[in-house]
Amino acid sequence: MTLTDYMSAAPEMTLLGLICVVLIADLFVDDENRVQTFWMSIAALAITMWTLLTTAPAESLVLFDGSYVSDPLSQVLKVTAVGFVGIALMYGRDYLRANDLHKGEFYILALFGLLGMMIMISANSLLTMYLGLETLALSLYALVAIDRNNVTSAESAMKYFVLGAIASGALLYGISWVYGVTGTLKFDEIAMALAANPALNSLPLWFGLAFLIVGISFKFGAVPFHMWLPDVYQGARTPVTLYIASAPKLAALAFTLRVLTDGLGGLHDVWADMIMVVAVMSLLVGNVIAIAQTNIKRMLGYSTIAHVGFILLAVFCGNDKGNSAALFYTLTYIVAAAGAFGIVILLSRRGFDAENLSDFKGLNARSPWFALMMMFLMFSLAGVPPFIGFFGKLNVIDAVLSSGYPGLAILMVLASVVGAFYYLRVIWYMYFEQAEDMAVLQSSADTRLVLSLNGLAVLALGIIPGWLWTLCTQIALSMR
Amino acid sequence: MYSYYLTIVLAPLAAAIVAGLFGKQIGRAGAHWITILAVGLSCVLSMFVLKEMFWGGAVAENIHVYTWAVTDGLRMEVGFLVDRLTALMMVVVTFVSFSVHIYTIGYMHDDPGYQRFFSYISLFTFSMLMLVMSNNFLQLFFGWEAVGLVSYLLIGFWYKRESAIFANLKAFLVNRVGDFGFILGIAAIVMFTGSLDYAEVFGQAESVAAQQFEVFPGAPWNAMTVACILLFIGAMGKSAQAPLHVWLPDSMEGPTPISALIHAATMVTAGIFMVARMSPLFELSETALAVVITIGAITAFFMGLLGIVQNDIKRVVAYSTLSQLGYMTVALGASAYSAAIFHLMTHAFFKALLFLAAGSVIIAMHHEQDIRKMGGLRKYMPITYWTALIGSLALIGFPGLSGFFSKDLLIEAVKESHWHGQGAVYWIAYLSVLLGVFVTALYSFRMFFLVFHGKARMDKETKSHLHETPWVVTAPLIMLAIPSAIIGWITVNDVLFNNYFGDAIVVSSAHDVLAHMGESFHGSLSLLKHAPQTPVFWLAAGGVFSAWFLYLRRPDIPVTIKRKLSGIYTLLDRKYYFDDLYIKGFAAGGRGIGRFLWEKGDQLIIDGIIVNGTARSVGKLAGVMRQIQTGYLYTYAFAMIIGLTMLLSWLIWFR
Amino acid sequence: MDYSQYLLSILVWLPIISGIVLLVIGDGGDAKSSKASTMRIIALGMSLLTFVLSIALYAWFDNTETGMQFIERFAWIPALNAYYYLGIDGISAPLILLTTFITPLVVLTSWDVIKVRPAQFFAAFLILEGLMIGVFSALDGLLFYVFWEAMLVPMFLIIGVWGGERRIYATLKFFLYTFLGSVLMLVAFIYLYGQTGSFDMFGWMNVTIGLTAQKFIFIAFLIAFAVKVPMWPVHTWLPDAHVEAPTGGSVILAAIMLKMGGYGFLRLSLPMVPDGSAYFSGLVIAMSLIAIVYIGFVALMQKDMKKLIAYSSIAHMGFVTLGFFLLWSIQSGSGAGLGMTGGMVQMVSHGLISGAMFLCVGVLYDRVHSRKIADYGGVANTMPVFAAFMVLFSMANAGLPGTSGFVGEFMVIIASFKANFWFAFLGASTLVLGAAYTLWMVKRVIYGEIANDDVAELEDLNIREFVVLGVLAVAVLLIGLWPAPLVDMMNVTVDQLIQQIGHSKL
Amino acid sequence: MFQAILFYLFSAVLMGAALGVILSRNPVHAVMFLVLAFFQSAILWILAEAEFLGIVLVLVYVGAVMVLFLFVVMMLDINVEAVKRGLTRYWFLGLGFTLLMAVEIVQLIWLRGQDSDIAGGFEPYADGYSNTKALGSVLYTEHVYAFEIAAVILLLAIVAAITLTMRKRPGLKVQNIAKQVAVRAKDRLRVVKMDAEKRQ
Amino acid sequence: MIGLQHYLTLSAMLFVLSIAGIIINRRNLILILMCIELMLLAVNFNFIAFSRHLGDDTGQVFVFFILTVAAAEAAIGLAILVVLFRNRRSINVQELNTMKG
Repeated sequence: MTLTDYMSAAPEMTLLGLICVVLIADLFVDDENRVQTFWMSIAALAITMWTLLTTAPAESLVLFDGSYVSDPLSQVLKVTAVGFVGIALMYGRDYLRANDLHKGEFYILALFGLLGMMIMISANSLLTMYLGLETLALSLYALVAIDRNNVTSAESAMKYFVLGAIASGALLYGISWVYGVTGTLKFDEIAMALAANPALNSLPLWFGLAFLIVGISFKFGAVPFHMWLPDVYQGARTPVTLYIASAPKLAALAFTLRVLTDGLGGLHDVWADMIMVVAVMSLLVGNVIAIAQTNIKRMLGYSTIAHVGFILLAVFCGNDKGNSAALFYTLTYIVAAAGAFGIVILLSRRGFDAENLSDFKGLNARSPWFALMMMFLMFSLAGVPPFIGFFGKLNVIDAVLSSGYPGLAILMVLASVVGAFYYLRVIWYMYFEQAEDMAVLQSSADTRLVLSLNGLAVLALGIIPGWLWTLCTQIALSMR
Repeated sequence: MYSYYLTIVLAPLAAAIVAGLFGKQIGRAGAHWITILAVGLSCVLSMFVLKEMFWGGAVAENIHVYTWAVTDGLRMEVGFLVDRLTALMMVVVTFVSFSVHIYTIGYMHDDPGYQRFFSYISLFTFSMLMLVMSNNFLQLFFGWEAVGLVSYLLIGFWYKRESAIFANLKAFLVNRVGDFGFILGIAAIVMFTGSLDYAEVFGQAESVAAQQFEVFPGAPWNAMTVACILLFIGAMGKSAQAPLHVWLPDSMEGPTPISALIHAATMVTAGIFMVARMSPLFELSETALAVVITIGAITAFFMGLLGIVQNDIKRVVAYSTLSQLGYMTVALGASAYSAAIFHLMTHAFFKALLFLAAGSVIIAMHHEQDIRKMGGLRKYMPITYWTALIGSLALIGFPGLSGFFSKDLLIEAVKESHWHGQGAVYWIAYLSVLLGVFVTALYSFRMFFLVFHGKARMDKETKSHLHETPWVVTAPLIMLAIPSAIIGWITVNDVLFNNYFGDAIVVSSAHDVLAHMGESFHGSLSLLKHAPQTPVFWLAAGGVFSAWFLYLRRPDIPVTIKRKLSGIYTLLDRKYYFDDLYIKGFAAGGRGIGRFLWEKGDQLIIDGIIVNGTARSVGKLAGVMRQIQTGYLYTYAFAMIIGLTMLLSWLIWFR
Repeated sequence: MDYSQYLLSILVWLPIISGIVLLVIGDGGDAKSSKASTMRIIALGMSLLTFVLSIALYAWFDNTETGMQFIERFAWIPALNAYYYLGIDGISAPLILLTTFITPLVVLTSWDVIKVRPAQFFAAFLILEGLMIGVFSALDGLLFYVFWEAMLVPMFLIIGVWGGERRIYATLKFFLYTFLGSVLMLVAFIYLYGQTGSFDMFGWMNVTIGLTAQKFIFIAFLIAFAVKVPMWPVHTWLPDAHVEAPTGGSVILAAIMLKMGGYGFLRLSLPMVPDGSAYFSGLVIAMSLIAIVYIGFVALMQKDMKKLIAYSSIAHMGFVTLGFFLLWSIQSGSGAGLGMTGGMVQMVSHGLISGAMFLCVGVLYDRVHSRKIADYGGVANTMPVFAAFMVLFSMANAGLPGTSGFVGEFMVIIASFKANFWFAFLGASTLVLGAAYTLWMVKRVIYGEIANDDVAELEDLNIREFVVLGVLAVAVLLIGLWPAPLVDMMNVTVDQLIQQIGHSKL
Repeated sequence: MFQAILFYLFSAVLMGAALGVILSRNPVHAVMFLVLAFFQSAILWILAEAEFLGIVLVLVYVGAVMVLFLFVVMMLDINVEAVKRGLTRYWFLGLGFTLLMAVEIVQLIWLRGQDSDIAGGFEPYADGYSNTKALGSVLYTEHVYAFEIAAVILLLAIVAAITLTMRKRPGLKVQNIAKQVAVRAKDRLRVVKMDAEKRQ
Repeated sequence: MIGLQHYLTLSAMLFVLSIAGIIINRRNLILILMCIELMLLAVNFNFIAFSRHLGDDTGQVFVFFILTVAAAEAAIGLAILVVLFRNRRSINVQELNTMKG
């Protein structure tokens, strides 16, 4: 163990240190000035980001006796995660302030969650992965329940907690089998063991794999392990939902790729079938049930399930193209998802959550600009060009087709047609209906700016998606 | 000559545009002056062209004006083919049109749509000239449809009248049925010859006739027969041959001048002209000729019968027109194209005359058209009376008048056309035209006597105002009466027997009845002398006598006949139920099909079941599937366990 | 420096950027404000400028060139081997001209009719115009698809925001129908991309594809384009969309957006999967003929003028697809080119005529606020000038020679006779049916006694409406009387295309 | 053999205790059953020569976690009688699926597992081997990263638990540290200048 | 000889029992939390058995961490439970369905 080990893990350590600083500093901030905690958190994120960018290793590094890996994939995912946590805090600030929820704990927990994500992203062993996952999950449970006086929050937190615990139980059970069969927890060693001894590729390991897939599916919210997701999206306060809906998907993706590709890549033909079933069910269930929703958060929850279907179908391919597509899709998806929840927050005010679809009625009359932004985001989610969501779908379909599954490709596009309906419904409410209340949107200028940039980003990225595409391809190639 | 032709065609067009677009600016007088001058110019130039053709030794010209489009090797052009047939038609068209223009000044004097009317009839003149002067099928079709359009506009000229706008729609649609066949015929021509140009098509006629074509798989027909029958369907529409005749009587809803111009003299003869023009093609298909002659014969006789029971002055003339068109068609079918054209020409004059006379009467009667309410007009309207008499006599073929020559020789030609065999076709044709003479005389003079003779049956008010119509009305009557009377005498020899048409009309030697007749033809005078020896003369005379006896001497007899033969009378009165068939059968049937397809096909099956049904099913599915999300924690856990168990089961048992 | 090099890009982006400017500046939510009228003037000016530039396009267009002209090619997404690749030939050029010609008219039509958020309305139209030109000029599959889909967005809003009573149903139906069609096309595109490694359409044309794959690709294309055309039986979105759209929307929809389908057949289906097209040509012809006859009957029974015209659009577009797919039915000799050119001419002409018909209905609707035939009667009494236009366009709609409506139908009927007598027979039935439904409507709306007080109070066309209809009337007559300039543009390309289709790709 | 008897005995008790946990109606009883289960487990682990973990289980789990459970049960004071019959409507289905899963896992272990090397007993440790020492030696070296994360998780748990459960009771008087720190002299002391009053 | 298979079987049965407990229980949430503890216990059995079988200490280290995390998890779970109870005055699983569909 050398100093370079620690240096390379500097982002995590920096973040942890800063969390402690914020935690203590927050004690000296009173409720009226809580915004200082916000700025401190943002500063912490900025410093973490700076550390990330400056200490980026030139090549893949495996540290801490194989517990930690730093590679291009982790670098990109971490940068994105830090950025989106920042955006989530930004969007949530005004809402929290207006609803008497502006507590330092929110920021602390959010930062802890980020730390968990970063640990997951950089995990090179199942142990680290598990610990990172728990760090993230525990932060999320607490965040969901953070509004202590809110019945639905508590209820959804409870559901989330119990199901999450079951999932991690199943995951652990699976890990134990993988460990038992291969004798190691580290992904690279697992892969080597499999390569060295093909006899390991047998039922006991598959069993472990099945349990791992339960864990992965749960984290992503894939059918039939998705049941928590709509309730949590709906029950949590909107900034928390935004938080859950964005950055943790990156961690889930890292989890998936590390386990399935890095570790158990040799079992592709076993897990591919399982992933495919789960993904196809997610596509169908997510898109269909979303149609029946009236609560926009819940609707976006189901839409997330559908998008997860796409991501998993990309993973299903199990090749560079598929991994690249999964990465691309996830990155682009969370841009749109964060923006969409940002608009939901923007529409809310004290004592009023713009949770129902009908709250979007006549938004074009109230704020043409943000109606336009929301339209961009919805079309991006629906996969209509020139918005970036289209290229995500294009990438996945390309991967699936080149793997030789035209039927799946057709199923995907048909599902996205069904999905288009509920996104269109949001636009329909915004543009085609009369406003029911004409309250002026309240939010600070900086939030508006970021939100606008977010909305424009889905368009700008859609017009020039090339660099991101190249980036994802390179990362996928570097994963071997 | 090229600039002459262009002027002839474009002058009426220019006038029409000016009168139509700037009618308000140039005023009523401006409108009629400009159009009359333009059409007059065309008329004079046309006569000049005819003169050059006839006496000046001008040869037929095939002139390219501009290329409409060229694609895929098919040249579509606009051009003129001016030969003797064309020249004759041009004169007929422009002359009648000119007369009608003048007449219109009087007839439409009080109408608010005065300028519009002049614009339309000038436009019509242009269209008709384009039709007759065309050197290719495309332009022919253009003119064909353009005259149809103007006819549509003019029948519905008084667009407030429900009956008028019904009639114009009907006219257009029935014509379209004919055009349906016509355009298929053109398509067939293009398919077989690869060209639209007359000269090229005719040049390849022989090779086409040698081809077979399967309309129904497994039943090869002669290609020429197919093409000719399809083309003739077009002629049936335009020239109102049964069963596509139903529009013509209704078209009398339009102002009388256009009844004269369009629905008697020119447009309706377009079909006759077209078949004559296509004689190089028709000659090669006896089947097609048999069809033509049969259709013509049926029209000639049965439409004439309807004239007897009509009471509307214009409708009587209209049915007479139908019948005469039938005559011309029969002549075409008998390969006596020249006879058909000759009859077309004479008919144009005397039928226009009759219509204008009828119009004159209508003006005098303050737009009363029922002949039962007229009578004794002779003394009030002498000019109208005498001109109408000339027209009627010409129509029935009174020896010496133009109709005599054309009709007598036409019937003679049919009689001679033995190459149709001694079968049904020949006898239907011959008997129809022969008996038709009697019928023609009967209805013509029934109308004539009822209008001009006997006692006046109109109300006092009208009677007190009766007087001769102004000179703008009577002048055209006189203008037309002159050729009606003498044109036959002058031209019969040249047109029919002296190979006047030259190459314009091609008749195969086996069919050439006129040539056969020409051997025994010794001039107009001798024909006149032999007139009383023909059945035609006596049939006509019998018709006139019957009319005199039945309607002037014993008006009670027709009433009795009507009662005794109520079945036949009803049949005639309802026009053989053709209107019912079309309106209640085809039109209502079409609407029924439309409603069925719309309501059951589009709304129920496609939209209801497939489109909205899918949407509804997905919605329902969503409703059902969301039930799974019960909200209960143990259900959620259960779902996870089911998923896990399924994965395990699949691994252990199915993999 | 040859400026024509960037002409296509200018044509695509000028309207889009103008639209964005309009959107950003906005009208302050008040249609009567001076800001709103400035926006109108900008919209008109920009669309006119685009039109003027497109005339330059016409002027510089070389009728004898067999390949693409005005080519622009820049790397766009290198990772995907996708290019910003524009170019036109004789198939796309007339349609671009049609687009630039119609748009100013639409702007003019909607001048003060749109009371709600006019800036957004005009912005949507300008953006739509740019995207449509983009579709017609894109030579890169991905770029094509992006333009193709993006086009749905403004149209979705135009119908949904400014439409009629059931606009939401209509616009959702429109969007989902067309979206469904195009996503399948996307799958086909990606498949082709997988085969060639690029989105270059010429690469797609030259790559070898097995018959089974060709069949699937053709089906995918067919669904996409048939929905757009629309062909029976996927046509039911059109009447709804047309009826509910504002007049301008109906015009654009009928005049240009429907042409996308036909254009797609020519640009993609036929050259890329010739064997698949050959295999299914009978099906397409059957669908086209059903469209012509079936829809003709359905149109007869419509009670709503816009619906009637919408159905007549479907029937007329049946000629387009009929003409395109005759190629394999024609046993010998020429004729395929005639059918194809005829289909193309029919597209342009239908764009003018149906656009004009919708404008006519719009003129009435603006005054009476009803599209029901039964609410009118005797309009000619109070609006003689309008009646003249309406009759003219109706005649053109019925395919009267001398109007543009005739040209394409004539060519297609002649070509289809070469293929099969019964094709021509069923096709030509439009002569009767088309006249029947159009003129019956004219009879009930235009002619007759003044039917009610609304009609009695009608005012005749104002100058703006007169100009719009007049310009269209001139265009309709011009093409009808002298289609040679239009046809000459297409000839070389069509010949080239038929050669291309002639090569089997198996 | 003796080991086997012990194993089966303790296992049986463990299973019984587990059944007791999921079936007992009173939560306090359930906690007690759970404690029993943990004890049995600890014994079984020690039987497998994992002494350190056996001890930790008793200390950490029984000593801390179970007490926490009991504490919460008591605190919430749930009315046991109010809780109705404790099975879901489709309990048999749930049971069926879990049974199926059990069968599958056992089938894997006993039947399909025969051919792999998982059959057979444990290798006994060498003499002088200290389980605790062995674990201790890797915990801070090889697994230091994980160890740090575990620390973070504990910190997180503290923060989270406090965030969720600590609430200000009305009427509870506490010092506001932030306010006290932020106080300034001028907030406490007000210098009032007054004009001299005139003598009356 | 008592060995891997026996421990694994025991673990499997514990695991399945805990799952059954979660699914069929509709009484109160505390029981569910306890079932989760049981489940983790089962996992621990697995790890220890494998660790012993492989002669590799990593498995036991993992158990160590699982115990730590489980404690933290229990703390947070109970905290949420308390919050829920304060709001609802009930921890009945049956009443926990305000969000569904």
